[in-house]
Amino acid sequence: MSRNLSMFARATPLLFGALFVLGLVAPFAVYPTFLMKILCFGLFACAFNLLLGFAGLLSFGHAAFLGTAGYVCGMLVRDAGVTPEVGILGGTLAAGILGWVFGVLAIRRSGIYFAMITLALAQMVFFFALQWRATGGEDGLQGVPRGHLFGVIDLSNNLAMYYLVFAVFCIGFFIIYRAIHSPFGQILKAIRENEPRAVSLGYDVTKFKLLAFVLSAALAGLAGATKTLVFQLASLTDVHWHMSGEVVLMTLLGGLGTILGPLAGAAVIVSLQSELADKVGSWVTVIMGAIFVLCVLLFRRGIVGELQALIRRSGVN
Amino acid sequence: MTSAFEPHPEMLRISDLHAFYGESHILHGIDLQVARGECVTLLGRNGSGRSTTLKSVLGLVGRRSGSIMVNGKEVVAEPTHRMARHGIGYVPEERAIFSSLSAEENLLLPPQVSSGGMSVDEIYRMFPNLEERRASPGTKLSGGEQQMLAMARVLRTGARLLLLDEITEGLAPVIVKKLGEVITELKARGFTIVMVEQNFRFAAPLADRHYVLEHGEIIATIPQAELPGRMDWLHQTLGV
Amino acid sequence: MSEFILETSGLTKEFKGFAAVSGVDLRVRRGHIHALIGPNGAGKTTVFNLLTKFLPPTAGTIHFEGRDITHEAPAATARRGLVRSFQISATFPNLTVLENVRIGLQRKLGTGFHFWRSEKSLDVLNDRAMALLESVDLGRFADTVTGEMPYGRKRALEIATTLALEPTMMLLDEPTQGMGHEDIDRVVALIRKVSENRTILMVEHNLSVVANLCDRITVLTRGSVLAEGSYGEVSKNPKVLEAYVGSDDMNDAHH
Amino acid sequence: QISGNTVKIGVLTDMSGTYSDLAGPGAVLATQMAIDDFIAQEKPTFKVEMVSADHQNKADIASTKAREWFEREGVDTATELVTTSTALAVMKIGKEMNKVVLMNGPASTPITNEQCNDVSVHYTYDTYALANGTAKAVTQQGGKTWFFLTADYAFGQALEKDSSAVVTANGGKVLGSVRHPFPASDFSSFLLQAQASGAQIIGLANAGADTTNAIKQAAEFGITPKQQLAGLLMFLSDVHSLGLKNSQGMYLTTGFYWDRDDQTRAWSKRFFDKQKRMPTMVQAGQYSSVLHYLKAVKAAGTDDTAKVMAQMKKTPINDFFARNGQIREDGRMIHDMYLVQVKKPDESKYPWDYYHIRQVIPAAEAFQPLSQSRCPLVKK
Amino acid sequence: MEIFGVPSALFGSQLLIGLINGSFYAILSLGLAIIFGLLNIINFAHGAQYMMGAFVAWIALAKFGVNYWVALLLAPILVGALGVVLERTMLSKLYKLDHLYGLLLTFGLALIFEGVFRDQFGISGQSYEVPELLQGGVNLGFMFMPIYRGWVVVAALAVCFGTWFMIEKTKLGAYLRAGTENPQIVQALGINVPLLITFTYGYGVALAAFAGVLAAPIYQVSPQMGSNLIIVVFAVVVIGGMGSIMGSIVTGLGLGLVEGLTRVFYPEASAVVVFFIMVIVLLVRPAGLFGRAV
Ligand SMILES: Nc1ncnc2c1ncn2[C@@H]1O[C@H](COP(=O)(O)OP(=O)(O)OP(=O)(O)O)[C@@H](O)[C@H]1O
Ligand SMILES: Nc1ncnc2c1ncn2[C@@H]1O[C@H](COP(=O)(O)OP(=O)(O)OP(=O)(O)O)[C@@H](O)[C@H]1O
Ligand SMILES: [Mg+2]
Ligand SMILES: [Mg+2]
Repeated sequence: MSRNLSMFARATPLLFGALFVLGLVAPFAVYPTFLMKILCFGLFACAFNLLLGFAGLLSFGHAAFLGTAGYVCGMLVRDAGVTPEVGILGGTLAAGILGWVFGVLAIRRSGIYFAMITLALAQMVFFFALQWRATGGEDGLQGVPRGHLFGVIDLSNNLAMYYLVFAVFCIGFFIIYRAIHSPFGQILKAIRENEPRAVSLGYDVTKFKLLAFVLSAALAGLAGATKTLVFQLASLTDVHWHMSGEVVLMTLLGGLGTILGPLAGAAVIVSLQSELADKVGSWVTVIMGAIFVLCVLLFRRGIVGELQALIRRSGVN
Repeated sequence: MTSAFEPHPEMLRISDLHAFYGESHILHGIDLQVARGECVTLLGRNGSGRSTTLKSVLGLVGRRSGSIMVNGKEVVAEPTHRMARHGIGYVPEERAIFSSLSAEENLLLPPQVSSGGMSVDEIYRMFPNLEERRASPGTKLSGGEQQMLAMARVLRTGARLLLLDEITEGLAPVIVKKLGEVITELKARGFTIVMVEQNFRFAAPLADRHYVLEHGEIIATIPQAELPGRMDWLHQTLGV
Repeated sequence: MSEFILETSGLTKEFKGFAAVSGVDLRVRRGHIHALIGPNGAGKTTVFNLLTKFLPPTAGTIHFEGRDITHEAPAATARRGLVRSFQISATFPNLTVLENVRIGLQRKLGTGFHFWRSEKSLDVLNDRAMALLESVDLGRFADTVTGEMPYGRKRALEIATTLALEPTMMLLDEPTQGMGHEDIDRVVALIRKVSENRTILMVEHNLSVVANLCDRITVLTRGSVLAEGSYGEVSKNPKVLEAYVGSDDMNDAHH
Repeated sequence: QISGNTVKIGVLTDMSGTYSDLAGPGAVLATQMAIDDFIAQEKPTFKVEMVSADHQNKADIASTKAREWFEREGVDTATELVTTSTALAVMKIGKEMNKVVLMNGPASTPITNEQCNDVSVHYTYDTYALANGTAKAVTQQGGKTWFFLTADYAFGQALEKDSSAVVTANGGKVLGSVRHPFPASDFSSFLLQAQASGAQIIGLANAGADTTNAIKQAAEFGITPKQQLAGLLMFLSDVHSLGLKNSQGMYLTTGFYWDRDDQTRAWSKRFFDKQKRMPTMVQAGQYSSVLHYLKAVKAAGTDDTAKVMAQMKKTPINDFFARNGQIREDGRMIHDMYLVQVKKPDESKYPWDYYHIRQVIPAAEAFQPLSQSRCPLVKK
Repeated sequence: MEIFGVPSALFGSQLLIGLINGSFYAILSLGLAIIFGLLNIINFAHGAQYMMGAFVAWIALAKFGVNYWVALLLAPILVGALGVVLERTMLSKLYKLDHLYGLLLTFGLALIFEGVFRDQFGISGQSYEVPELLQGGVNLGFMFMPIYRGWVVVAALAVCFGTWFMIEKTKLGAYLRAGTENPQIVQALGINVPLLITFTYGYGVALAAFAGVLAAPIYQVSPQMGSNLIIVVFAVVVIGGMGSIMGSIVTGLGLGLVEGLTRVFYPEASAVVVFFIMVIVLLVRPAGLFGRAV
């Protein structure tokens, strides 16, 4: 078992390297906008997974961070005329601050209570986004220019945009990876396993959870802000609670608590949505619902989780 | 359920009992018989499978196979909640007092399965602490009080076969002594008792027979009469 | 430095009018192993909860190392060096034994919030962690996943983790509960070992353990102190014998 | 001249969400009918194909899909596009890729104002036409005092603001308004406030389920028929689901009613046979717009966007759907609109017999005049 | 007369309407609280089940001519039976796992139900008439009160307090509460816990369906009628203290009132007022108004 694990550990850098190269060449084979969407949602799901998979906190309001960052970035770039990287940073920061507010209110409870509270807070954000004129309400914040990165690189070129998104994803992913495998990550794990014990060892548990929450929110914001640039719009769908549900689905489908699972889940869901869009008409939600049910009942480990288990089993035999 | 003309003096017979938690195989073929009115103990080290034996009788393990006869009836295929109807009372090792119920509600919770259980008054006389704390939420009782409550709970139902898991755990000596008296009295009234005990000094004088478990198997059966002669061996295997 | 490391005065806790602890003046001498015994429901666990701030007292004060800690947060008290163990064993089941101890050691490193730092930065703690594990005889289990270990060893691990905090004083609630005799002996030896240059306050029903280990004993009944003294003194006190042992020979109460 | 000798029409609509009854599958069907009729009548030398997709009311899905269609699948025009957010997103893509965008479902006026461009046509209706048509006609017919029940977001507020202006301009008076959250299900509080105002007309500046629930509850609380309701954005599908009992007597404006004349009836019957519902104005408009587009392609002999747009704008539209139709430079297709009143249950003689047509609003008056347009393409 | 600048008649009627809406919140949150209490599952499908209750009533009337009163019984039974099937076949597989899986499963189920009904009945919904017996209204002086709404309050209160009594004051309730904590041991004490759990889920779902039938004559019967409502009801349950029976009833009614008042004084905020109150309550009492500290 432990030898297998170390085999995993040795294979990991190889795997990441391969994926990285794949990411570099992918836009020449697959439609870049589609890839960018996968990367944005992938990052969103990874950020979410940091919280659920590694800190054991189910937030049912993560759309609030995705959407808020999207709006903030959109307004900054379109109305304040800043460069895209400033827009992205601004959106991320806004999401982080919002995450801190949510966190302070919700962190005191855990499990289902936590989920409900985050859901309700996100609802407030939704109403705000709906009513505030600057967000364009139902019409959405439209016509966000992609602008010039650092004032130099023209992002209206889809390929340039793609590499920006890819870079953002890699940075976000690296931060998450690092956070999981850091002293902070260790304590997070300990808290998840036995919270009273962690308290008795002198750790201020709420602060650790709060930091995890803020990190996750900010990274979700990073995804949201980038997404706004990609699609040149921010709309209510990104703050709606369906989006919060969707990210849970992506994570669950890909493999909760696995490092690459959320990306895989996002890829599958985004592809399904775009494929199904042409074919099944009104059955989209039913199919999404069915995937949810199947995941929960049969494939709780998710795609990546099941794969890992498979490799492990074949390794043992 | 238990009439005086019942043709089976044997209250509990377990044969070739295997039990599993998920993948792990915990009991490897347990055989034991307990006649009506007897008291036996299961001895063994931590993790030897004593609690699991009791739990398997009730069907609280992942999976079990073999045969369990209660009062001459095969019950191995029956669901847990039916076991109480066969007159089995169980005091679990983790006590399982309910926090959303008051102490008294906890006491009154299990359905009466036959007449002959103790009355609430009798129980309060036996454990005055409980009477004093009767309105308190169950889990707000102290560790020992919860232990008393768990014991009292089955005495009220009229169950004739008692499976008791570490009932002296965490109790002050004064209460342990009282429990010893209670067990003696129960035996006299014809109750059948299977005990799991760490506290050998408590169990030794009460039991008619001791089963010694190791790794999910019975490695020795020691009737009370042979006990003095086997003390050294016990000491060695169990560190008693 | 006062000779008493921990002092309470008039410590009281009421639950809806029921006084679980009333007016307890407890003084624990530095370096002692001090036992808190008493019949069930006497208020021992409640006293522990008060000392470690898991419950706020209704009245009274707690001084630890001369400082008033009555209104401190639990984690702050723990950082001061007053650390408890739980009645049920408290480990991190999916971490390895070594990692468990490291969680305890990590706090002093002060990098708890450093999410940008590599895990490898924790390796500096490994030697110290191994040493702690050796001290409780767990060295060869360092890479075992904790959940798979037997009860007695988990208990030992818990103590090792607690020691990692270098507590000046440890509170142990029924440390031998649910253990076979072999494990009890192991834990008794362990407690004796770790009691060197620290203070221990323990709740225990197993009187042979108490007799064996403790320098001083406080007997609680109904929330108040009934008697205090060495084992020899307390075991002859007729009030104690009546309230706690239920017979006139303390030895009856040994397991 | 026509790329791949195929004209490909993309229908991007809400197949399953809130707007699927008024657009959705019916719009896809209408498109197919238009294509079939075009091929049968005009015998074109090029092929015509249709693709459709469900944008799930999500602007990002709509924009990805549209981009992919234009870039990879040779789609020449994206059509329908219910909900303004998806429409605006796709308009941007259309402009960028130089493809025609034909909008029937979306309602907001920015489409032909601030956000207008030269590749887009807003075909069937907009909030100005509906709200102002209703407000004006009702006020002129004697409904002088108004109270608005407004969905509290940009869209509802715009509806309220525009209609209030019209009411005042026509000698009416707005007694007040109440903003309700969106979406809401219980309107009784708001309706009581409307009732307390004593206004003759309660204007519903909301849409969809909000409107239907408000209407139903107005009947329940005995507010109608003492006070009249005016729906500022309502469709045949809403009236159908409400039933005449609840909606009788209401005023609303529509761009199309199936039972208006023989031509409309003939087409609608064909639609009904397949869809089991009568067409809404969006679905009828979808047919009309696609047909108009295809004819323009044939006439221009090319699918080049600028030429087709020019051809479409140049050709007046007169079919069963549109009377006096014409596409203006801001992309607005103007045509006659109709003020209708919902029949009482006993006036309804057969299924889907729902409306009295009370007034024809001429094309020139029905829509926002070019002189007020904020579209940069409009030369003043 | 005016109260804070609002005519007192309007004020009174808004209070009454608040109470009526509160009745819906109360029944729905009660069902959620019961299910949460015993199964430890946040039943995300509750809104869909409420919607299904309304649709059963509509279908019964439109397709089979079955009237309102029969539907009031029939819908809870049918939808409750579906709940029983779901519990047996799906939810029961999850009890050993983290409770969050229950939330996720029911979330998926809600999507499926909504999708299927949308496909079958379209999005705009259907109208259901007020039953003849309850048509019309009475003039209370300060407002015209539809008789039907009065009936809703009476029916809802009766059901809520009946349920409360059953759970807090009967032996069955004690089993339920104990089963919530440690089903295995309750089982060992001789109580058929799986049956109890199934029954409870069925009952909770039946409550939702009951509310759905009550709602059918008031709101458009549409596939989405439950999904927005349910989020508010979640907030109600959180404010009341999850799993607290009395808490959910009282909070449901109370929040209905508060919401009603907000609609008069600051209507724009009436959609968020519940969430806002939730945040305040959680700051002051993290366990909710009636919740036990966790
Ligand atoms: N729920 C469970 N899942 C998996 N394994 C279990 C479970 N409960 C007990 N075991 C394992 O079964 C074995 C026997 O346990 P059991 O509780 O019967 O021991 P015991 O003799 O009663 O000891 P103790 O003194 O610890 O109560 C142990 O190895 C234990 O680890
Ligand atoms: N949170 C609480 N609410 C109400 N009563 C409580 C609470 N905690 C403890 N009590 C009561 O206070 C008394 C003292 O309890 P405590 O747990 O301190 O006893 P203890 O001395 O540890 O007993 P044991 O040896 O049985 O563990 C008991 O009677 C108990 O019922
Ligand atoms: Mg045991
Ligand atoms: Mg205690």
